[in-house]
Amino acid sequence: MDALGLNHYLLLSALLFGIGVIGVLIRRNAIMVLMCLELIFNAANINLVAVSRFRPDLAGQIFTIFTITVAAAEVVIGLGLVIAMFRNALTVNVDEIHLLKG
Amino acid sequence: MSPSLLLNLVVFLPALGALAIALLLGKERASEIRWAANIIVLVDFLASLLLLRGFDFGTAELQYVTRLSWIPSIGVEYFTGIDGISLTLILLTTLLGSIALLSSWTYITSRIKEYYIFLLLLQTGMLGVFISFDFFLFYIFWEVMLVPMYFLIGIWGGKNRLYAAIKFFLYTLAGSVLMLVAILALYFYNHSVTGEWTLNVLSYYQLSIPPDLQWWVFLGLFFAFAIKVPMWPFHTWLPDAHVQAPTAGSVILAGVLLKMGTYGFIRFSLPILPDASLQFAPFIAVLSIIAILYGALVALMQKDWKSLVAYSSVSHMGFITLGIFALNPLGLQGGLFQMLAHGVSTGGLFLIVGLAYERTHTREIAAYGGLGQVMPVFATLFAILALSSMGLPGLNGFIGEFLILIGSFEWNPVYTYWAVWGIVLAAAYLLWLYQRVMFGELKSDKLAALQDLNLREVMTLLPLALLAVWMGLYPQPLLRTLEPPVNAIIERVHPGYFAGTDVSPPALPSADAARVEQEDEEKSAVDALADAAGHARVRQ
Amino acid sequence: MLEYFWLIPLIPLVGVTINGLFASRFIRNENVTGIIASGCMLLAFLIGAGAFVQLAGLPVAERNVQIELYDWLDAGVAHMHDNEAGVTTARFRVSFGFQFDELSALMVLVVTGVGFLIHVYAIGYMKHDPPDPGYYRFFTYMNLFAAFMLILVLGSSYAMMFIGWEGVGLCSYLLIGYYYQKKSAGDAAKKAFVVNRIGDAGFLLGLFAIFFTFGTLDYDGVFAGAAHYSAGAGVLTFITMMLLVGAVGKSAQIPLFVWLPDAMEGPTPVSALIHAATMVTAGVYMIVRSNVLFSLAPTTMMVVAAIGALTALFAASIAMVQNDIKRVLAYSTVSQLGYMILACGVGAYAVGIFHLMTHAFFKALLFMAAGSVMHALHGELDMWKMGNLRKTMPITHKTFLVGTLAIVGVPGLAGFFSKDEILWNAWAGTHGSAWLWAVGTLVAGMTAFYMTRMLLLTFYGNSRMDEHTEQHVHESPPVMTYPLIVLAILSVIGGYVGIPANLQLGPLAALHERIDITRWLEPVTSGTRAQEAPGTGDEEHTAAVAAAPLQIVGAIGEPVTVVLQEERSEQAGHQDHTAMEWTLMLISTAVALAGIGLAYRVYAGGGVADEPFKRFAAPYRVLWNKYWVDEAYDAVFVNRIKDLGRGLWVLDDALVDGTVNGIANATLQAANASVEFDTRVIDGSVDGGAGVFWSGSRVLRALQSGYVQNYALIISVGVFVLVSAYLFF
Amino acid sequence: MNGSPISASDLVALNPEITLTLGACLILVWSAFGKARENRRLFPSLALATVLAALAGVLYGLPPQIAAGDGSAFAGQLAVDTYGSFFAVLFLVTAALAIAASGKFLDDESAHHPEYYFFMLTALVGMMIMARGADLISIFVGLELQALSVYVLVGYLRADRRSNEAALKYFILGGLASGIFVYALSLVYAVAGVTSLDGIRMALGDAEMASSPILIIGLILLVVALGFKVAAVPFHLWAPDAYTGAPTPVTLFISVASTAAAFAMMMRILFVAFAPVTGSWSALLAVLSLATMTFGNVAALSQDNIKRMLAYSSIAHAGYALMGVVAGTERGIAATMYYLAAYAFMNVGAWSMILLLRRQGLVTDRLEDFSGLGQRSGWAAGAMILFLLSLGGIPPTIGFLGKWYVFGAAIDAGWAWLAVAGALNAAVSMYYYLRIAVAMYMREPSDEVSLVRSLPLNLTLALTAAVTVLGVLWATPIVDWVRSSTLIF
Repeated sequence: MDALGLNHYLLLSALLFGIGVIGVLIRRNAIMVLMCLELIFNAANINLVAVSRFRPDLAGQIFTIFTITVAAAEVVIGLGLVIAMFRNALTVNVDEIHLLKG
Repeated sequence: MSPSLLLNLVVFLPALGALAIALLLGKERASEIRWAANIIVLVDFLASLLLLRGFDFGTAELQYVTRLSWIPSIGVEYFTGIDGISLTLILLTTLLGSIALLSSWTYITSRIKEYYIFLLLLQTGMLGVFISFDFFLFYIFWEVMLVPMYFLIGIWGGKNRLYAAIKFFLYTLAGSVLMLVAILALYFYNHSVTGEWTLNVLSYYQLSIPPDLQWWVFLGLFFAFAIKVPMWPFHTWLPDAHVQAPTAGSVILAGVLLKMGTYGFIRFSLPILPDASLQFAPFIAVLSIIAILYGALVALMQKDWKSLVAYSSVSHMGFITLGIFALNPLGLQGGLFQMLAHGVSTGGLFLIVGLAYERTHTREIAAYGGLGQVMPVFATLFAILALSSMGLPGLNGFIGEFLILIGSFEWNPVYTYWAVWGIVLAAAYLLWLYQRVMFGELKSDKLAALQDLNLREVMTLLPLALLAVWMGLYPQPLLRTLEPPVNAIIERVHPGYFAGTDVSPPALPSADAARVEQEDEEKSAVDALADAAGHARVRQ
Repeated sequence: MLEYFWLIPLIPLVGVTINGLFASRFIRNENVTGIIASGCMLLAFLIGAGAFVQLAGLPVAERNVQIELYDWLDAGVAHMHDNEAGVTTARFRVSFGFQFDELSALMVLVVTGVGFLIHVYAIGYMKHDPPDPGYYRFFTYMNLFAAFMLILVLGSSYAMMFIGWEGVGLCSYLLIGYYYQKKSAGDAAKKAFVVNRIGDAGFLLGLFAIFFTFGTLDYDGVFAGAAHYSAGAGVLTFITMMLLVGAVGKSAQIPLFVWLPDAMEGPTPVSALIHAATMVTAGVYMIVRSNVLFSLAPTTMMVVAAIGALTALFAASIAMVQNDIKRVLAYSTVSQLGYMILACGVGAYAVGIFHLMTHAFFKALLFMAAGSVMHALHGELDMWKMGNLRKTMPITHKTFLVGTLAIVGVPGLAGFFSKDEILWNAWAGTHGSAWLWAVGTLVAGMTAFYMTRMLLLTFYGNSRMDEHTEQHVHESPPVMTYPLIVLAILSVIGGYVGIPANLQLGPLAALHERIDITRWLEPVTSGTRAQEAPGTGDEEHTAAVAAAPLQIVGAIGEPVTVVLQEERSEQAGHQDHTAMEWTLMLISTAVALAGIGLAYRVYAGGGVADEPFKRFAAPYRVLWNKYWVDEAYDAVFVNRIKDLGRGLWVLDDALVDGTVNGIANATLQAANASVEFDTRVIDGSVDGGAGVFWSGSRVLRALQSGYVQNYALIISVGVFVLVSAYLFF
Repeated sequence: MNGSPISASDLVALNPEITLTLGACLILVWSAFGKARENRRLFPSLALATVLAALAGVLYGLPPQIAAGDGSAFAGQLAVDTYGSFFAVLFLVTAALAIAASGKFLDDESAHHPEYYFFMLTALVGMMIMARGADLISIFVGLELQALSVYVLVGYLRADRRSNEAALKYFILGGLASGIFVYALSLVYAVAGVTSLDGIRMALGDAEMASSPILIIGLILLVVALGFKVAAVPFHLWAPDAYTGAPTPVTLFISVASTAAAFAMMMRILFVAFAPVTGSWSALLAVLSLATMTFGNVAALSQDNIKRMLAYSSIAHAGYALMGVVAGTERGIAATMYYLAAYAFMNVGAWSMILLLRRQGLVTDRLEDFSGLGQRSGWAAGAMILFLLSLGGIPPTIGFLGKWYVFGAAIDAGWAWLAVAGALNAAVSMYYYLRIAVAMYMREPSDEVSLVRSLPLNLTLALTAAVTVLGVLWATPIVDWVRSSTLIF
């Protein structure tokens, strides 16, 4: 069997992406939802890094660095919001949050 | 004052007046507001009479032209002017406007300031429609009209007013937006042909549009106009709006607003889309005849005085559309004349209803009877207006319907045969109404105690009655005013219609002609001198 | 005088203005009002008479004076329908113009003359105590009617005729409804106008057809154009048929006669003037005026004759059993109008006009005499509540007697001559036949019967009045009786203007040489003048307009046409048929006398207390109920139309509006809550299809569940759909 | 393209963003001093000053200062063009109006903190970079910067549970969208091998690359993400909740500015990078546009909560604006740009009107609060009528001119049916706008509701109202600017 090709990476990231999305859909706990969002971002990262590896081009890696940073910031904000929510609603379950509807 | 300025003044005076009232008069100063508003419209009416001075009745060209660049990048201009058609309609509007205001002197007791402001704005909107020759400008006036009328019905209307108001607004709006799309289609087609971005209606007159596109555009315009007229089966907003609206609202609605639709047909559909007009004509004729008979029959059975008059409007407007789409001079002229006649007579009939309602606070026909004994003046004026509405020779209604019928007969006698029954039915429902309301024993002591019209009320009705007689006995001035533009339109729809007659049809007004005229007006003494100098130089 | 004939229709308008505007407010004197009104009529009559004399002075060819006051309608160019006159385009223009020729002149005299007498009579008749506040209204309307009637007969084009046509209709509406407090009066008025409108609609269509065939509505132009047509042309048949519809409506012929009997709700002078003497004869006038067209449409002529004969018979039969004196007279009028139409139908137009004139005399007389009786009996109309009035009301009785004798056709009186002429032409006329004559003669008998019956029951036998009325019976004041006397005289001598051929012996022949209505009218009725009129109306117009407004347009040229030939040959025929004419005349007279005799046998001898014919239950009931025509019309037309209107109204709400308010209502009813409905109405929410959108709105908002993961799910589904859509399509 | 040193011209090009950032930091630092926090006038004026300074900077950057109206900075990361500056101006003006409108509200909610302005400014920086980014990386960063700041602003009222909920929902869905976005970018990068928009366009020049399924999937995911940002159906679901839950001034700001930013980004990406494959996204967008306006309008019909009503109406307007993008022509771009500008003014006006009303001194967002406004304050009601007419596209208002443009663009590009659908939608939408009019003019006023007194707020209303009308009567400046700004493509 020959070495791993770009497509393998793309496939992997696709799976990761899928897992992330499904996670976002089914996990009740807001924290876990955040985690799944991270998975999605990382799926993108895998693509970017793999591509920039297979066709020498730094842009992908630079992009990745930005993505990671942004993801970190995103988590921070997310946790902050979850905490604020918990203070008021005493729950972190996203399916118990539905004041706003219609 | 330059004549074109006069025209714009006539149009915008009411709006300016409204602004002035809004800024200067507090809502508690009711009587000042009343006086101010009435004086404004009266002045406006007199000013519009001045338009007759120096109007050239022999031509179809635009007159009193104002042409200013507005949004050059998309070719929108402020382009106004009038021909015979617009002139007559403007006079009708200013007259009915002032009468409507006068009629609401005591009728309206609440929120007077807003009321008069809305009425004045409405006035400007309606007048604007008749003078706009830039589609953008036209559409603006066309839509602006809706809003004040919406509030007039919605605030000062009857029990079911909100329903009627919203129905009126949305119904018309739905038509208008389709017209907007049609206008845009024309706009781009014109560009693709001439390469210039313009919404100048006159330059659209010059286009020869491929039939299929004409068909679609006509359809778009048709909905807007047919709903406004209203043609069967788009008429259902009318009875609601009329019955609910305050008297002044009904008067203006019946007198002017309905004419917008037919005006649109005449001004835009026919000259811009001649082929499609010919194509649609039979279809529209059938709708018109349905409207004529349908409206009349339904009117026959109405129990509510006002909705009876409303349905009679449906029937009369059916005559008008029939005349227009007969697409020959007699029919078209008849249609136009009937627009004016209907404005006068039906407007008057709504005033009549209003006066009765103001006294008894009911529109139930059954609640009336024997008014003739206590209100002789009222009875006489009502009789004249009713007769003019049913088209008695010697009164205005007859001229219009007669010309329409003869026009349709030229086109196809079968249509006339059916339409004529509308006249028979008109006699039936109007005379029956008159009998039930005016004849017979006095129903109650309340009726017996009714006062006859006071001077103000007579002043609202008398002009209309006199006009009805005058238009019936001596229609010639109006017909002569209408004929040149009518002939121009017919020549456009039926090229060569006038071949072999002593009539040489005038051409439709052309954009360039208007532009030239404009330049002439603007040419100042200085330029003249400069030219002279130039010539001098050439000579030596 | 002749130059000023156009004043004739305008003078009554002066009366209208004065009485209409000032009488009730400022004059406040019934006599003055009455005198003003009658004065206008008298003045009009004098001018008319003067003009008539001058006209007679002119040579035959020039006896057509025209004048155009102003251009009334000058609309635009129209394309003609294909026609044999070869007119392709024409400008539609109608000038407000009048025409004074033999026919118009005669009609003017009848209208103004009889009109004047009736006005005078009305001065007395309409006086009540307490004074009727509508008194001024009455005379205003009367003058207005006269004005329109004169426009009708003087107009120089069909359009002008139509103005008068509808105008008189209006006036009859106003006058029938004069006692508007009475519901029956209002109904009758409405009925009269609407039925007339049906006729007018036909007239209009005919008008249009005329214009698009001849390119003008002026009589001269039209008749000149007609010369291009040979008899039986389809378009002419159509035109004349349509005109006939108008005439049928106006002259109360089958099937549109129903309004006339009801019209008796109006004051008696109105019945006399409008519904006996003048307006109802407008149809006859119209046919005679258009004789050129009718003569070219044999089919129509047949129909005209048939309608005339049938109506005469039909109405007469009804009249035989009615008890209300005015109704009897009404049906008698219908029947007599049938005679006139019959005359026109057989091509004897002049005779039609002749009978129109004599009928105007004696029928007006009869009505006014009846009115005088009512006046004395406090409005009693049932002849079974009268009797033996000849003592108390001698003048009324005598005049009524004269009128009766005149109408039943006792030799020597007006009715005899005109009716006999009709019967003769029904037999021998261009379109005549034995049947028409037979019917006519039968009708003569019936007429004699019901008139005698009325005479006997009213003035002879013993009184069947109650005490109270009996004491107050009195002869009417002179202002009412003098007109009766005048008319009575006219009813006697009126006939001698048209002496039948077979009686032209001795002094009568001499008289005939001097005066003969047929000869007088011949230029019109033979269509001779029409052929002389120059070209189509158009050119003539331009001529007339170019000249001074009061220019007189005469007629010139030499008379030769097909139509004329026919007439001529017919006159030739006259001489040969003298013998036959004698026999027919004797037969008809005999029949009339038989009718009188029968009536005398049944009703004379005083003792009659009740209608003896009730024995023949079935036929009596049929006639008594006037063949149930009104009921039938109500059932078949009126109510159906009302139902239709009601139905459409429902439809309007349910269907047309329904498609608009569409599923709105549906959903609302389903969701039933009427409360909710109101709130929505108040929210102004029930509106064009709003219901649809409204419910749709609810559905869409359900998507917005508030659960963030549902949102995410929807998004993902959206993604999936889009991707798969792209990959697989 | 890598490693070129930062030149002075880069900094000049970036000056508005720099100004904003400095202003933001200044506010943050200054607020650290206890006393300053108490000062209510200070921070709003500071923020306003910053915004105006940035505005000056942008306007300075306009042609003819920029040669040829098109340049780039930071090695092609940022585009320097009139297109970008148009949107920059749009954001800044909106921000200025929002700041003017919000002060009083925050006071009454006793939540007047400097951080509010800080996040507003950072969000602004993000938006401006979204509008000017010429490279996937910078665009992504700008997007995230804007998004994260907005999350915070939405959840700004910490004590209010609805505010928290709105923020959290917005955050989760927004995070998901960002994830999809960046994943899509990665796929595009995988095919094109470059991140600069121009590079991608060149790469897509050859057919087989343009038609590769990976690119297509990437493109679709991209459209989805963009659709989410502009709240296009069916990716709009965050909008109603976020707009309703967020503090009204924030809604006012994001419903206009964020949407505009998203459109700016979308158009630049689609028209620059994916111009070669127009066929594969215009139809897609057409469907989205139709769905969006129809859904938005229909859902708004039955709302009694005015904030939700306006939220749905915002969605509908996104649908109209999309029509211009669908058209794909220069005229289309101009149309969308003008529409967004018009939308900014009328929508800011409408939302400020909600800020104007308080029921018993408390925040309120119910339809009946508008009852009888016509009698209480004719001017306020009149202004509201103007905004409503403009939103409904009735002349003479900028809203009408906007619709005129987008419909025109659609017809011009052969999307007549879309134009008809849009027109009918406009009619439908008028129905719920009229419900507000009905409340204002045909209901009796209730004493519970009162109008707040705030000069800045009234100025905002007056300004927006004036523009709403004058934008048509004196339309030429904006129109010409818009047309000249589309020259980049």
